[in-house]
Amino acid sequence: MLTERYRVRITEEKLNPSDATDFASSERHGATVVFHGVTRNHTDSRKVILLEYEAYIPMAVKKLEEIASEMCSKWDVRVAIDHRLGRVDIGEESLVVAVGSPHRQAAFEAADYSVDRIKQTVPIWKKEHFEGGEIWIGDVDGFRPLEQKSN
Amino acid sequence: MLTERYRVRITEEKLNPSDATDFASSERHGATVVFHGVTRNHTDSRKVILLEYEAYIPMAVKKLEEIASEMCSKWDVRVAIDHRLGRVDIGEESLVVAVGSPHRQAAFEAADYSVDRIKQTVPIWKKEHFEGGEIWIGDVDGFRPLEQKSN
Amino acid sequence: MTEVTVLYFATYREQAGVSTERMSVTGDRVNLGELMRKICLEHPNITSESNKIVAAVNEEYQDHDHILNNGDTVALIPPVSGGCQTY
Amino acid sequence: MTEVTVLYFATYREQAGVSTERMSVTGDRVNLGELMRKICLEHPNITSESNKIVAAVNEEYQDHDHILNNGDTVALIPPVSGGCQTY
Repeated sequence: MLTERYRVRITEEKLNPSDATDFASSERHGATVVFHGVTRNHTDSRKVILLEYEAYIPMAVKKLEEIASEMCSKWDVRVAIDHRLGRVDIGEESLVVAVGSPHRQAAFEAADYSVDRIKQTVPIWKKEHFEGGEIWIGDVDGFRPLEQKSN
Repeated sequence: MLTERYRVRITEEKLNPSDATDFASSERHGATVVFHGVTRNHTDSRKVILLEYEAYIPMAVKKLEEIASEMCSKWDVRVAIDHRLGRVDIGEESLVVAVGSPHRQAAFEAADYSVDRIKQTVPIWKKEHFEGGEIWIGDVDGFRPLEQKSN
Repeated sequence: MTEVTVLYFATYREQAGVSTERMSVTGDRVNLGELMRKICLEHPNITSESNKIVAAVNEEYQDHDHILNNGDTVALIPPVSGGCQTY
Repeated sequence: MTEVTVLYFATYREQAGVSTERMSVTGDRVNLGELMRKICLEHPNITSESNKIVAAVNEEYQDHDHILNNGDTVALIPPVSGGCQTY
């Protein structure tokens, strides 16, 4: 049963938020919160052209599953997490997290939490292509790989 | 310009979350948070058959616009709020709030806030049809009509 | 003499058995509270005490000491419950 | 003699100029830290200090005192940045 309460996907295809929303929903639920992480046209004052995502795929899937499983044990939720790889243009989604729950507060909390956790442990990287260059973005402070080793 | 940052709709049609999401998005945005309020098959131990929504439509539109405008003044967001009226079956949406922002925390906070505010001031009511009866649901404690009169 | 349109919604609509009606109150500076008392007398099935009823005048919530004008639209507003089932 | 497969991603892949390679370290109980030192010697374009590199062994993050086994897959993991642009 536990494994049916979440699903994670890593794909080069455009993400489909309504598919994730459908997975997260249930007749028991009164609320679904869907987070869309989208390529933005700027970072501080840099003009962004596109983002390019790369992953250590099998480990990224494993870490996303750990996060989804953790969400399901902390809250009464169903969870779908989809992450896109490759080139993601301005306005397109790189991440969709759909969280359904009987109660809206659980859905909000779990969705917010998932985005934090993804930035802490999941081996996915992005290269920002901006006007005048490109750079790998890494959040040295946010990266907390060993915090959850015991899972 | 301000009026283009939000839109509200009250309708008897099925809600279309991706349309609301599109309205809330912008090339400047890195995040969109979409809240779906859905008819659930139970309230405590009552088995719910369907919900039926009624509104004082012109005043409800005005109050929703006040809430959306308030969100836009508190956070750097774009907002779409859609509320459905009439019969809403189990699993169908009665409310969709889409909030786009350059920053995800603003999007989460504003979305969460909007649902609280809708329950405080917007003249929309639901009748719950459950096995064995029907009842108008009203949140006497949450209802705060005069709090925001000065707007 | 102050004449207003009264709107009833949800519980109040079912209890009053009417969704809209014209109503007149004698007097020059009639306030919202007086109108509510009259409504409760005319619609004894309304179970709320008149001084507890929340009302809007011309689509804006008002206190019971708000003075009514001829032609105002007054709506009786039960506790609201839009949004979603869950808190 | 411990032989492992090494995977490079993102910055490390570009700095090393290779995405995967086999690597052997002499000795019986070789730990992850020793492998990182060897990698940094062989790939001087890697700008991180070897003791600061985060690595995973068989898809699980490990400390540098973790002992390697023959056939392990070791991945050098730059600070991650999945999800979205915004914090």
